[in-house]
Amino acid sequence: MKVTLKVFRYNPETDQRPRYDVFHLEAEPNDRVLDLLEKVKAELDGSLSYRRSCAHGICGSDAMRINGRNRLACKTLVKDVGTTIVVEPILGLPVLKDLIVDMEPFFESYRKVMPWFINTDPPPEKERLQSPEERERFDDTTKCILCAACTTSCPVFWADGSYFGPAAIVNAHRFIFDSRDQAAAERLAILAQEEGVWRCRTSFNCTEACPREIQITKAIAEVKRAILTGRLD
Amino acid sequence: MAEGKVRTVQPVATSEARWWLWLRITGVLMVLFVFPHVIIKDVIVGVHNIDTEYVAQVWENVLVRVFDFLLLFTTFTHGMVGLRQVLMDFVHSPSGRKTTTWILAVIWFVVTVMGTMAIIGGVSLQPGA
Amino acid sequence: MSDPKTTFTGYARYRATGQLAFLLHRITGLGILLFLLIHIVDTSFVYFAPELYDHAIQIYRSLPFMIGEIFLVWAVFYHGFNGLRIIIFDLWKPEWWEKDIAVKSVYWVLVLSILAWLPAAFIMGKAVIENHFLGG
Amino acid sequence: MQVHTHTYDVVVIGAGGAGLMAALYASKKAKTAVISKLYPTRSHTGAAQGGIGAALGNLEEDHPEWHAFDTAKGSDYLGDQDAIEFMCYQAPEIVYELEHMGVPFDRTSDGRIMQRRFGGHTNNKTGKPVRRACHAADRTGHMILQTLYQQNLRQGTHFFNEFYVTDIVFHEGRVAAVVAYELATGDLHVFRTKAAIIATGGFGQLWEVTSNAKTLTGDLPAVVLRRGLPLEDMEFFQFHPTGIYKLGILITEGVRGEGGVLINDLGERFMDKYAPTVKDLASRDVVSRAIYIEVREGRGIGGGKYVYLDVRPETVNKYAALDGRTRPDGSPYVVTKEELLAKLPDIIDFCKTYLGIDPMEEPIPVQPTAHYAMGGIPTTLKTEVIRDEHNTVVPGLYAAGEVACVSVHGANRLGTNSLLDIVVFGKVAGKEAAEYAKHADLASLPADATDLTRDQLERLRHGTGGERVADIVAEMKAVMTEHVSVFRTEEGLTEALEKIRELKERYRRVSITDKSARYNLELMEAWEAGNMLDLAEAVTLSALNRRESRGAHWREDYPKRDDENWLKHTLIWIDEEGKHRFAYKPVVITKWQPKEREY
Ligand SMILES: Cc1cc2nc3c(=O)[nH]c(=O)nc-3n(C[C@H](O)[C@H](O)[C@H](O)COP(=O)(O)OP(=O)(O)OC[C@H]3O[C@@H](n4cnc5c(N)ncnc54)[C@H](O)[C@@H]3O)c2cc1C
Ligand code: HEM
Ligand code: SF4
Ligand code: F3S
Ligand code: FES
Repeated sequence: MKVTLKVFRYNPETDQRPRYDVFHLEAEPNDRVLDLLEKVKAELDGSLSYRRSCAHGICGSDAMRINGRNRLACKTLVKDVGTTIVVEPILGLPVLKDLIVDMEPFFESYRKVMPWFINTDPPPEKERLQSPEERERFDDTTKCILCAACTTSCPVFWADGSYFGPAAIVNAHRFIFDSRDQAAAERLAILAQEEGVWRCRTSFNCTEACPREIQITKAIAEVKRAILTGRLD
Repeated sequence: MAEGKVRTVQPVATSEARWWLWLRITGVLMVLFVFPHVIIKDVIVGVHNIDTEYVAQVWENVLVRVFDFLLLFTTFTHGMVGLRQVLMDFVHSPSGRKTTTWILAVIWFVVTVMGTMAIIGGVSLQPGA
Repeated sequence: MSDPKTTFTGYARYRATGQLAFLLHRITGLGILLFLLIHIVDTSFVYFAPELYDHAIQIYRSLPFMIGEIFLVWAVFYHGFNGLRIIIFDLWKPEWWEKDIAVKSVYWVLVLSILAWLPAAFIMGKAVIENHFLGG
Repeated sequence: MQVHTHTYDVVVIGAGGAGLMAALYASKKAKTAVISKLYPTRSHTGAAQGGIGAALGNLEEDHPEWHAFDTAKGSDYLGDQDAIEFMCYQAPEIVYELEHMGVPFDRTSDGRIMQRRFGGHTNNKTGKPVRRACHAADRTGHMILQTLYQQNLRQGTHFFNEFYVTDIVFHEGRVAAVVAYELATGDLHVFRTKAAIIATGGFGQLWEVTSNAKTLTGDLPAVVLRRGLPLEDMEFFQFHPTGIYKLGILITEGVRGEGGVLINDLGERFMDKYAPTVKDLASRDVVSRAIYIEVREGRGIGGGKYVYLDVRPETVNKYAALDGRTRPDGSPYVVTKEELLAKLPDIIDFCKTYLGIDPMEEPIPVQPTAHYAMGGIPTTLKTEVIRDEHNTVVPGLYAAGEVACVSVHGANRLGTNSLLDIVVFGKVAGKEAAEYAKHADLASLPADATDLTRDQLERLRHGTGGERVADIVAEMKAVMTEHVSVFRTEEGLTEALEKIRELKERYRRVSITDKSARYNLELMEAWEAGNMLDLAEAVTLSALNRRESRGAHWREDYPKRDDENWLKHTLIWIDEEGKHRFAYKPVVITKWQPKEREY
């Protein structure tokens, strides 16, 4: 089938302002949008720039706006988006070149929620015990690949770049509800601040965008509840 | 594995949390006031049947005045807190946020007091008296 | 890059169901607030300046205002129902913030608000016609 | 190109599991920088699904010694047994260490780390599969990678992300500096350092169908080769039996561990024939060859190039009953759909996304996929890189993880042993390098430190020959897939070699369109292509050289293992003119004399 691929282009070294390039390609319904970009890069315009690595949705490199919605290019098939495909960079982070955005503000928020396991008791000789139910409690939020699809789909984040954003909250949630971790109180205190969970207006774009199908808004709601009640169940 | 015991921490109360909760508390309360008010005034009675006389007549019942006060208080507080939430998305500096909050508070106060005075004072027949 | 331009680009061009609910909630909330502000002030005229009150009511009786009022009623219904949805999910049922349920609930609220509004719109529409076109 | 200079005690190249583990240990004692061409969490360690091997014995009897034997046997006796024993005896401790760092392993009902079966791991008394793979759903690698990155953040390790290491500079045989290209600016950075640890993973991109990321192009092995150092055992590259048809995306062995079976066009479970005891859980080389033979003999599905992997609950239960498989408590093994869904969520998601099929309702079309480099940069047991067959070390240079060859995997790696390898030897590398840096001084920096990199990049940037990188890479992949994969012959390999050399020639005439400094990915991809060509040549030459069949290296013209002549490691050097040289290193044998492998 024939597809029309319209791609956002911007090279700060040569362009005054962004433009859209249009490519007409032959594609299979099962092709990934990433395959189309690779084809353009290989055959039509080598200067098209975007990040990618694993090509099967597990590294989180290629989050972009495809037909107006954040997705991973490697996890989106042509048949799912139709024959006219518009590809643009994710919103809310500075565009550096074509589809490449500056990820630093995103990782900065991530680092702020202490996304690391903390347990200061001397470790036992073997594993710390945890029941399957306790393990299941935070399973969903362990799936995050830090692709930023969620945070850059969030209307609050577009307006307020200092809002920690859903990805940071998801990663805090992963530790707050881990029965082995001891720093839940500190993390909740951080998230209770001005740019924390209370900025979330349950807009839900994040959950719809997450390529790992993490129930992000639910996780945020659980964190809100934990802050108000102090209960970590 | 701590069988059956819920892990707990000290709850953290911040002002942002209180704004958030307040929107929800007033939200629930307003259901009692806003829907009846809108349905009665806008739908059943209609603007063509409302004038000073009508107001004077319904306010003869003190309960209506109490109702209207609660209506005024909950909706306007809710609305102003809501507006603050919206503005906080766009105003980022700590000083800007503080100023915005204060301006809203002043508007809130003035308007609420005006409304309350009207409800208490009722329809005055001598203008300005 | 968080700035008003990005934000409004996002509001206008991003495609998602949740955002639809969010935008409608925000617009209706602000719309109602604007009306409420005016409404409190003009109602207080009954005490401060009764003659102005009747003048204000006169304005409300004009055609554009009456039509606007019909939409205002929808806005209240929508904002109220959606607000209740948010409150219930947030305070009692966080587990309903799950993709299937939450996305469906957005549509439910839309449908409900329209259903509740239709009879009201009908009655108010009738008033518009009677007062403006039939010269009642 | 502007040049920036930095000074460190230890520089870690690569931020996958191996690099991050090394960094965690090195940065405790020495001023350490981690340079990675990807953001750390995007490293391919995150793709590892099935589990990490350790004889914890949480569900049934198991011993590190059994693990070591299985590994030695799996390696077709080419693995160095001192290294194998070291790794397998370290395994339980390091898995506990990971758990203490926060890795959320799945749990048994009594709260301990959950384990599952995996190909080649057996109870040495009965020969039956044993539960040895510790797992976190089917995203074990993801969890390990995230946890290690997080612990590094906690510790304040210095990261240089999206920096491509293009060269290592030596002074009088010692490491003097690491040269890197910064993607964001196009600037060059010279990291003067006492020690460097190479941890850049594999190079599966040499083949068309691969489970490896597009960025796994073997840059550092190529750099090392260019700097006159040898590579070891390059002929041994593992093809994983179950990649999604055409895409190569991996379907973990865990699927067969949970009871999935391979089925041919006749509806037969054909692994019965090839490995009567462990059947579908035979080691990877055996299963990949079995699939190739089925396909070649016309029993691929519909005569095509693939077979089915069937994990529908009915099928699993049917064959589990036939095999007399039981649960740890002795009850018969019966699975439900829900159980499988919980254990294999990502796999099911892959199938739905890319094939549009639900593996609970339909079988999955699979074919072997290029997966893992057993060979690589030769090191000692202490991860020191060596320059010759006498184990002469290169002072200050270390390598760990998939890029290195210690060698624990020999001719064929067992599943779950790579995650183990990267953390065990990553840790050793981190400690050793920091220790070395404590006593060493900074080597002086040669004046021409950035020359080679500049040369390469400028040539590519200004090339006018009109050759397209994408064409060259595509042709290389095609010939590697055709002749240098599961089955090999003298004829095919020779043809491949000629083709690769022709491509190398054409590569000199490459031109690119993007001339900008910032985020010039076209330039870097062209540079990576050069590395792949060098490695393709090394792999093909090594494969041509080894006239026997062993593990993953199967020569149809020499179908027997030949311990007399070939129980040894290959080292290959290729010089600037493309002339190559081989030398050999004996295999270390401690306990287990080579035997015929049976599963
Ligand atoms: C799909 C899949 C499933 C697997 N499943 C399992 C399993 O279940 N169990 C198991 O034990 N093993 C498994 N493996 C194997 C195992 O995951 C890998 O061998 C292992 O993760 C390699 O780790 P590493 O740290 O050596 O390299 P990687 O994780 O690949 O990291 C390489 C790093 O090097 C960096 N790098 C590369 N080139 C450069 C350069 N030029 N300059 C700077 N940085 C550079 C990259 O940015 C990256 O950070 C699997 C592999 C795959 C592909
Ligand atoms: C009928 C009952 C009402 C209910 C149940 C209700 C509920 C809510 C809730 C729960 C929120 C918070 C949304 C969030 O945090 O995500 C909210 C926000 C808001 N409400 Fe209401 N509300 C009601 C009536 C009103 C009225 C009458 C006004 C106008 C005066 C109003 C104005 C606003 C505004 C401006 C916001 C902020 C919107 C935003 O942040 O985008 N609401 N409402
Ligand atoms: S939560 Fe989902 S969308 Fe957000 S960064 Fe993680 S994987 Fe991406
Ligand atoms: S999109 Fe944003 S507003 Fe909340 S629910 Fe998600 S974080
Ligand atoms: S390329 Fe890795 S997620 Fe798409």
